[in-house]
Amino acid sequence: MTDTGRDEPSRAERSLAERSPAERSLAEPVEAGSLRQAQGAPAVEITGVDKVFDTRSGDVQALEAIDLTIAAGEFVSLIGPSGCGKSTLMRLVADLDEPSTGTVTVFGKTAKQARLDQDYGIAFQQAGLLPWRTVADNVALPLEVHGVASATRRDRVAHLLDMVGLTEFADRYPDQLSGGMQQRVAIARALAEQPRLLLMDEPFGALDEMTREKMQADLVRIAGETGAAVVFVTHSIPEAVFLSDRVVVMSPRPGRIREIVTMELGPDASSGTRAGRTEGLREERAFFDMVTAVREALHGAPVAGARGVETR
Amino acid sequence: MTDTGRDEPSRAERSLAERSPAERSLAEPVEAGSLRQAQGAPAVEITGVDKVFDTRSGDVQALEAIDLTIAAGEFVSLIGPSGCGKSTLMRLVADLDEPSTGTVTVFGKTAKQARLDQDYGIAFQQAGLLPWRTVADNVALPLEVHGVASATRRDRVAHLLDMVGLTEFADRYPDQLSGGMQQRVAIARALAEQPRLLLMDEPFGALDEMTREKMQADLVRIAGETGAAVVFVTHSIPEAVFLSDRVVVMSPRPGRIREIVTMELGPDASSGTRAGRTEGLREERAFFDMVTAVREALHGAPVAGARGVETR
Amino acid sequence: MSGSRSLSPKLPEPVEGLPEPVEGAKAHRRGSLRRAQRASAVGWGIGGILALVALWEAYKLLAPADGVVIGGLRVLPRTTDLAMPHVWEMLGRLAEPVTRSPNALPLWLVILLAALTTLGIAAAGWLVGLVVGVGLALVMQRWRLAEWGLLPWIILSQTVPLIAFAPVVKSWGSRIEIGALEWQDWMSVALIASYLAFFPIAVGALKGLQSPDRIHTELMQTYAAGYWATLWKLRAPAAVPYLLPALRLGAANAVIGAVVAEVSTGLQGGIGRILIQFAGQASGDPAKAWGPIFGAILLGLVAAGSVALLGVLLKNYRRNEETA
Amino acid sequence: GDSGGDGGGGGDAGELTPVKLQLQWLPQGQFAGYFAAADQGYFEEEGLDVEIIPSGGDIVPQDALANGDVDYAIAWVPKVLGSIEQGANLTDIAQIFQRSGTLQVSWADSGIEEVADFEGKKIGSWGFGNEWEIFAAMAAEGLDSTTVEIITQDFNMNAFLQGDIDAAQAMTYNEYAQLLESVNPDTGEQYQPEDFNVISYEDTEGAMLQDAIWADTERLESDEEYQETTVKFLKAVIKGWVFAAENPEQASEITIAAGSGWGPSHELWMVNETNKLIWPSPDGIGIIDEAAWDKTVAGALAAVNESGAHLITEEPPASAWTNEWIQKALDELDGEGLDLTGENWSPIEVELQEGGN
Amino acid sequence: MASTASTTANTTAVIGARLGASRAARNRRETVLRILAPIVVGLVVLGIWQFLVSVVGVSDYLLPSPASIAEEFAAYWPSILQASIITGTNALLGLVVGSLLALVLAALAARWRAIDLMSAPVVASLAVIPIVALAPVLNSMFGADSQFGRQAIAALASFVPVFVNTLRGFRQTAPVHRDLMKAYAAGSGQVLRKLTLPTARPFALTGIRIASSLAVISALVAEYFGGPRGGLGGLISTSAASSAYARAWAYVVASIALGLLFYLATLALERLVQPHRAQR
Ligand SMILES: Nc1ncnc2c1ncn2[C@@H]1O[C@H](COP(=O)(O)OP(=O)(O)OP(=O)(O)O)[C@@H](O)[C@H]1O
Ligand SMILES: Nc1ncnc2c1ncn2[C@@H]1O[C@H](COP(=O)(O)OP(=O)(O)OP(=O)(O)O)[C@@H](O)[C@H]1O
Ligand SMILES: Cc1ncc(C[n+]2csc(CCO)c2C)c(N)n1
Ligand SMILES: [Mg+2]
Ligand SMILES: [Mg+2]
Repeated sequence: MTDTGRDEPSRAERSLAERSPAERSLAEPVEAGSLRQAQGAPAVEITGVDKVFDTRSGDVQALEAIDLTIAAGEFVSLIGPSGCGKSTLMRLVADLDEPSTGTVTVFGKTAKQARLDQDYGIAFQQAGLLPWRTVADNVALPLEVHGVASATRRDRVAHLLDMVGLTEFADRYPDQLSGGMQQRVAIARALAEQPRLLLMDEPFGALDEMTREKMQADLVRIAGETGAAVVFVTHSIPEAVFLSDRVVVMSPRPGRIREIVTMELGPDASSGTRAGRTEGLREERAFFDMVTAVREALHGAPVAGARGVETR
Repeated sequence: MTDTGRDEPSRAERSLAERSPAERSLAEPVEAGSLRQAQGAPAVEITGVDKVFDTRSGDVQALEAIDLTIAAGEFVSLIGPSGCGKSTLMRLVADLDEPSTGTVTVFGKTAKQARLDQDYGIAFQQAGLLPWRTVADNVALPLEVHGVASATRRDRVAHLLDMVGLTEFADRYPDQLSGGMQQRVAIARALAEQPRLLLMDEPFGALDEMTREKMQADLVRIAGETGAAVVFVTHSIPEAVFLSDRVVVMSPRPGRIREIVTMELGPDASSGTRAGRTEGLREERAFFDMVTAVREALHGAPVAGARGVETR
Repeated sequence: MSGSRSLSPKLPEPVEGLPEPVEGAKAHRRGSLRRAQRASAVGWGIGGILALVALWEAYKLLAPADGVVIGGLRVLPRTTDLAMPHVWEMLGRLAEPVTRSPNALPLWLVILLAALTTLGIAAAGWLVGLVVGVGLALVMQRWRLAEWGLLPWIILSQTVPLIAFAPVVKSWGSRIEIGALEWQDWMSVALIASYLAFFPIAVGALKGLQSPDRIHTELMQTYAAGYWATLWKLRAPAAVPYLLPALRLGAANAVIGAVVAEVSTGLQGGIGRILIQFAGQASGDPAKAWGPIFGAILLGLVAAGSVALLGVLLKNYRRNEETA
Repeated sequence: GDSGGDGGGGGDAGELTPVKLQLQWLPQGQFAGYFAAADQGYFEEEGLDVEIIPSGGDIVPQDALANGDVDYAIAWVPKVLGSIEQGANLTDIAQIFQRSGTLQVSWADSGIEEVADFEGKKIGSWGFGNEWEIFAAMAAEGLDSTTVEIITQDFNMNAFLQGDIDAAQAMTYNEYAQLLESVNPDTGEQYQPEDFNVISYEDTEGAMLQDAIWADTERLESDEEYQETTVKFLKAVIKGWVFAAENPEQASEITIAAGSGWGPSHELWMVNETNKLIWPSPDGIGIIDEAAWDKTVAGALAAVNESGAHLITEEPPASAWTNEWIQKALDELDGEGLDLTGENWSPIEVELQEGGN
Repeated sequence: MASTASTTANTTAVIGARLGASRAARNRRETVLRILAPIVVGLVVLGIWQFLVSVVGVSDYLLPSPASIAEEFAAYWPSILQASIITGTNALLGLVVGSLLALVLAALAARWRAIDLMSAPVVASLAVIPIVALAPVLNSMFGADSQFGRQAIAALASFVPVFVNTLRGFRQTAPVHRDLMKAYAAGSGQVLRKLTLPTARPFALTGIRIASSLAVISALVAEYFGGPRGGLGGLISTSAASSAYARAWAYVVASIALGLLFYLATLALERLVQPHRAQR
């Protein structure tokens, strides 16, 4: 279904091919041909994926007919009600689970090969730090597992901790940190190997609004700097809007993609550089419009005009 | 810094004295007299309260010079960065902790007396249900503790469960419920004794956006129906704006009241009835304006035109 | 792509963990699946015992009579009939009469009767241990100073060899006469059994009573609930998941304590008595001595198992225990 | 202990004087006389309601008596001498066993033929005070307790049969029989007496007086009722032992009924061997032979165990024994046609069955 | 405004200082009470005991006074020390061997469900065998002339809690951590070293701590039922059999001290192996 370019295409470029009907109505007409870009494989390519869990109380169809392509360097958020299969989808990409039908490829390889090749970094909804390791040792874990020399490791960890603002806490243990700090350690750990693909499952769930906004800005910056593609699961519409190139809206039971909303955020944003995502954006008109667009996609229909003012 | 009145002044009355510049510019002139409510003591009156925690690593000044009066029937949200003392303030009102200096009165009595008299209901951030009790028994707990006759209890619980839409789940156990359902049970429990004051500490934190919005609407309705005053702690600006008559914005370390923003939400809302808070409101212009006003109050100054990350 | 499922105005309920409705056939299949799983667990368990039996016999067959001695230390046992009778001889002996006396009962019956006697004594000891243990736990939960003062001694108490004070207990007991109740020797045994039983119960109950989250104790505080209401509505139910394993351990300990105390005080009629009596006959009749040993094990398993049954009754109080 | 009729006898229990007798081990033929006295109604005839209390591993009979838990106790003289030195106030009122029944058994080919051969060997003992005869005998040979390795025996003779112990302690009436009831794996038949060297402590300087009836010294001096009860009690006991001497089979059955777990052959052996320790008793059953007493005291004074503890360090008080009451009992029984010295008694032949069952 | 702020700050500082002092005082008081309370309880009990025996005149025959126990303790100190070494060595060997076996078997049972299921009835049985039953059997099997039987009993007694706790520990690896290791494509050895063992460690240590007291008491009680003499258990019984109760209690005191020593040693081991214990 999606036919995202091989490289980071501008939002405008991708808009027609990918958008849902609702979204399309917002889009300006663009030349279809300009979308194709002949470069390396997309970061993630999901084709015809179903996932059925066989539980004690019966089968659960967690995902149905999922098709999704994420370009290298692209930032895609998954949003949808609880239980719609966001985490499941991400776990399929990470090869922590296997699709019941369909295929998942990551950078053109099987998901398993990508995992073995360490092509992605992952951060779970819970921080998932090892309680017996210090902050620094937690961040170093993936490097240790992959046999990175200890001096290199030390430098890298110091750099990462600096980035997430936890240098002073390097020798603390996870239980001595606040939830938000733990999340930041988990993010530093996910970034440790500078992956080309970042998988993040509600990583900011435990943060207060301000820290969250700071982390969002940091994430945008880091992803921009490293050129990593990001698959980002969230419950927060403003967060999805603020961060993403595209927002994938899912519907529950069975989990399907209801719509894919491409973000159109003013002159800066439309240029495709992530630098455009600064704090001021949150108070721009376009931001609220995109929030509303995603909200409507999520609710399944335009919010009725009877209530309140249509802002579109 | 704030100079909240000792008694419940109308929003309009207080507006000039308290409001931030941003807020002031939004306020429409309202007839002062029309809002006056000649009723008994205010629901909560906090005067000159400081709270210092004496921790292993030194003293923490959690609250400083807090003055706040909440009228009977008023809906007040507390918002502020993590650790600014919102929960602490609420705990002082609930008499779960004592102020280091200053006084807290609830309906004209000491906080302790109010607790003994069961003048308030409380819901914590976590649902805090007893896992060995069914949904119905959890809701009945406060009634049981206070020796309400079992027939009365049954009726009341049935009514409450109906109100939160969980009648079918009366005999389920908490672990058989989703997080959102658990939260609703906790809210039903908080309402069980029809308190004149509801204390809610981030009660919707665990909910996904959609469930959260539904619960917000329910809470507005219920508080309106029972005429209860509500003190509501949240991290979400839209939530605070949607729910409140006034939003108390706090600054951290030491926790102080930075500003009190009175909500002005279109013709319906300004009439003072909560019925005006419907889903449509979220997409009104005035709503976004109030969100921006609170955001600015939270960030301490009008958000600068210059981009960059707010780190405070 | 969108709207295969129309969104009702009501929100979709996230009801994970709820048993979802399944068709009868499927439910049936799953039910029998679980039953099959349980059966296979039992099967494996029996397999484990059979493996032990096979190991016993194979070792007896293959190893030298004097065992395996390395550097003067015998690291593997002797295989003589005195040390390791054949399994079939141990089992076969159970069916034979206990002695050649004309009216002798079969060995298994003697063991069963003795085991029942001991079970009764152990149950009494367990009850005393329950009362004392829970009482101590309540006191320690109520007053922290009591916890600090008592808990170290409660832990130390278990390093006192209980046979050291068996005579004291029996002697002091024999002087007690409260109204119609005259102290019986079995009561001394029960009391000693309770000494072993109370320990895990006190520790477990204390942990359990202290287990409620702050959110729950504060909830009770907001209800202005007093000590007893909090105890009854919150602490006691919260203690159940901690108390149950403690009670199970207590039951096993009560049986061990009762058996040792029977030996120690010379009480007649219980399994401890025939344990030493038949051990005394083991030179001439090695298989016979194993009967009461199996009896004692069975007794302990039954005692612990009955308490586990108690856990089934209280299953609603252990909802957040893992099923593992 | 449902032997001897417990106190709940309803109406007639009121007329009977309740008496508690503490044994020093489980019910077995060693105590056949007491069980016979109960079974044959001799105690009742004397107006007594006697409760016979067996003992377990850790109940020390003389301590139960010293604490006032019971009225009389059966115990070995050397053990009680130790207790007396620790402050117990007890009197030996009847020396039922005239001889020591303790043996030290070794394999026939072991070369251990006398106490002097113990040196450097592994010597078994049950502990619990049963080791003093060994130490006393060794002391008489000039050996101290550190020249041997003392191994605590458990309830059976396996340690000896399997060679862990060079010479095992055995009572003639019990453990020695256990050996003869065991199957010799080489022959497939029961062991024979020829397979063993047997040293009897009775033949050594270590011999000590064993089963005696002990009473509370103070009560004996001041409590007339107790004095009367004592005589009645001793009379019934004597009759019981006389019964056992004359009817060993019946006595053995009574003991089995009283809760001994042994089979008939072993029980009969035990009664018969016990009788050998009692009879003949030239001065009358229970009369304490002063020479034997003095020999026991001398042995007790000489014995030092491996932790350096002495059993006793000074002579026991004169109150430690008296023939006054047993003599009275014997006198009162005189003329009832009972053989009180066992002059006509002779042991029977008992064939031990395999396994002791 | 500025002056108000500084006044507030001053007040805060003053209040803070006062509260700070009070907290430090509270802390100190708590530490002192924690140490003092058990000592006071012990002394009170001893006092009452001594009072009953020496003033009220309860017979000190079976229950000697603390003073006479102390006297005997001093008089038999060399023998007590030697006996403690014998029993302590048995207990230590049993504890070490039993714990090691339990750790290995728990690892196997965690890895192969069949082993877990097959060992379940055997372990459950081991947990309920009284030492009285086991001792004569082990003496027959391994010889009554060696300390092996006692060591084996201490080992079996230690085995059960260590096995049960460790097995539980091996099962505690959080799904999120397992996912993490899988995401890192970590090999099974790495998973074992980096995740499974550290997760199980606190559970194993708890098991060993429970086992430490059990090992001592079991090694000691086993001496009652045969084997070489010279340990604390044998001397307690010998002393009691000759009515030397003060001496018996002196040996009992030594056995309590030995149990305490083992307990504290395992606590220290826990600190050593696990310097940081996460609060849960
Ligand atoms: N291992 C599993 N076994 C059985 N069912 C599962 C499993 N994992 C997920 N499910 C089911 O699959 C569906 C999708 O779950 P998933 O965790 O992907 O939802 P989600 O969108 O991440 O929800 P949330 O926002 O609450 O995290 C749910 O109905 C869930 O119950
Ligand atoms: N019991 C306590 N002991 C010591 N310090 C405390 C205690 N409770 C709160 N604090 C401190 O007081 C300050 C205010 O805490 P509080 O929990 O009220 O913050 P909050 O605004 O509710 O934060 P959040 O949004 O994270 O819930 C924090 O710095 C906190 O560390
Ligand atoms: C625990 C214990 N075990 C064995 C014996 C040995 N035993 C059996 S009969 C007998 C003769 C004395 O009556 C002896 C010494 C004991 N006394 N206590
Ligand atoms: Mg999820
Ligand atoms: Mg809070």
